Amino acid sequence: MTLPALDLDLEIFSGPFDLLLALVLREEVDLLELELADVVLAYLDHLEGRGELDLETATEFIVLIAALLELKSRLMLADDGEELLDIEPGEAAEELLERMLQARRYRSASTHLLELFERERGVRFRSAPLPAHLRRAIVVPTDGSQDPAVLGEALGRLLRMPPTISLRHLSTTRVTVAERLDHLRGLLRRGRFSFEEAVRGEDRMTIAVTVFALLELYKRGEAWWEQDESFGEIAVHAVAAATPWRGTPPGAHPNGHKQASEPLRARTGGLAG
Amino acid sequence: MRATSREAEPEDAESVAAVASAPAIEGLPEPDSVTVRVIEALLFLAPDPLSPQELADAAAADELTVIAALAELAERYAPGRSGIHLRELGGGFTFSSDPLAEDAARRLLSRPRASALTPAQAETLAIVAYLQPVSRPEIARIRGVSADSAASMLLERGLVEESGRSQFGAVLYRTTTQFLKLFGLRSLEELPDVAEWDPTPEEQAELRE
Amino acid sequence: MRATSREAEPEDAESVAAVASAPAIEGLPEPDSVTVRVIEALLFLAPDPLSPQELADAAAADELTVIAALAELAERYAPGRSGIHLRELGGGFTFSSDPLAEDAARRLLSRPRASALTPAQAETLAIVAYLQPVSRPEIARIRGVSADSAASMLLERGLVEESGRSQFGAVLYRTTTQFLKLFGLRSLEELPDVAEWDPTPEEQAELRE
Repeated sequence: MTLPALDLDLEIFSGPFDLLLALVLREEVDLLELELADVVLAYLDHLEGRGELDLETATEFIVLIAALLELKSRLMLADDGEELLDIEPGEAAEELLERMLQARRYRSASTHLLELFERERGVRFRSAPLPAHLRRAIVVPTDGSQDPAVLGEALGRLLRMPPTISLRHLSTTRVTVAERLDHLRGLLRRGRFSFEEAVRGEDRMTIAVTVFALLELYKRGEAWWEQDESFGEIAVHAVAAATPWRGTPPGAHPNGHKQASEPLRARTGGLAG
Repeated sequence: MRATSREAEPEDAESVAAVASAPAIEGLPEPDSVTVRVIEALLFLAPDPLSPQELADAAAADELTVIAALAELAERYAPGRSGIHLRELGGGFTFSSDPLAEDAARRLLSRPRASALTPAQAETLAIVAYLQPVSRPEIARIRGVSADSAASMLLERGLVEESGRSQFGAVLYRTTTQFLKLFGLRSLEELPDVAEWDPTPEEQAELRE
Repeated sequence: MRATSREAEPEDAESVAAVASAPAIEGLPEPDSVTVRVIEALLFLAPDPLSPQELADAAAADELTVIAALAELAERYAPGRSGIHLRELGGGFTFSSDPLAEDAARRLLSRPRASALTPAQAETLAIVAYLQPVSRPEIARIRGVSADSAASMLLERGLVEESGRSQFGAVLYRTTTQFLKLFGLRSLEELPDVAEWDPTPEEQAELRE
């Protein structure tokens, strides 16, 4: 079973996961109304039902749900995502609350305006043209006061297509474990390479997926790695290569998640230890 | 009755009052004040003269009551009493301003009032300027939204005018001399080249993606 | 001031009369009947509300006389007395029809009455009304959803207009005189304080959960 076929039965949507994505992108499903936690739960149920973890699908799911979360948080908090990075979680929650209060305030104000509008709807104003004799007599002293460029711009506006919906959030992060596996295996043919080398110039998501691929190689017994110091270079070795096996590689615990933590932290910064 | 009123100086509101109130002697119904107020409001709103028949239909009153209401209004809106006059014109009734106010009106209305075009007006005017003659439905199709209020304002401001009818019967519009004057153009040839505002090549490439 | 004016039913033209006639107590000049008629004619002709200053300039009268004339007219064109009402709206004075005539007006004029506002339009309008000048991204941030189509419709309907650019280059919006006119407001001051709709501390606590 592939991810697109993952069937969801949510409050506001029922159908395959990929259709939900398409609807969100076309803004036919309001992301703000979508409980992403329910999507995650549905996926966990699905995993449980299968009884095994398909890394490929799992990666794809994590990437997509992360992109949705990011998109949703941007929608909810601010239009400038960069600013957000500096906000502490507590502050972010406060800001979210403040926005909810503001939205409520103006929603109530709009109810008041609608009442005014309804009350005034029976009132009409005269909009008859001026009597001809008055119109003729009025000289317009404003010759040349308008800029013809205004007209060209107005027409140009009409010629322009509306901006297309940005797919950047999802398309740039579409990296599969299989691709990264191929990449790493290519490097492994040399016997040894540094992790830095394997992910040079890549975005954060690709780096994370590369870590998954590395774990996969380790699981299959194709590679192991070592790191001399925190934040130091991570050297990846092919198991068949000349370097002798030196016992348990760092971070090699029966639990895969713990294995992942070491290189991931070292690489993504700040928390290694 | 209409013929009589025309012969007796149709432009003079006093004659309207005289004519309309004449049948009162013959026992017109006393109009209720609500009907009078409705007729008054209708005359105020309508840009063109309204016949008693039209007023009766709209106010859901009978024509005799309407005539009685008109008589009452003619008395109130009479020269010397009010700055608004009730007049009978071409078989219909209409309010007009007191000629006394003509100079003041000229001073008031000739003053360049806030005259920047709204975006909707600019778009509509641009379409008429470049594509004339062009019909209202066509303008709406190009803009994607109705152009009715913008087109009315442009007509009102004397920037566009009607220019015959399309083969499907829709009124066609073209720009006026006034438009050229306002924009400081000698002729339509002087309108800026539209290509200047076409999407840039980069934008086009982006659009194709 | 705001609270008072709301209690005194600003929608009622009688309060207009009260406001306009208030200075009479302090000894307004008795307006001559010609000036009253000229003012009456100007209000009838002008498409937009006119301020006492504008009326004074056009009628070549002093402003106090104009205010006295307005007070006299407000008494004559009051609800219950006339089908035409004198109203103070959008920073000036204008005549409107009595809502009593709405059904008849709809039957008579092809022009339909203003279509209803959608909730999205009303919310966007409320944000512009209270926070003006305000940019589209700011509106979207407050609403939590895009405000593009709602803002375009409000522009199209002439309820909001562009008002320069923010320091980041985003177009800023403000409400128009048309907005005040259609919502029966003399000025923005008449809008109730927005804090009035703030949730109670208990409600806030609930939101925090």
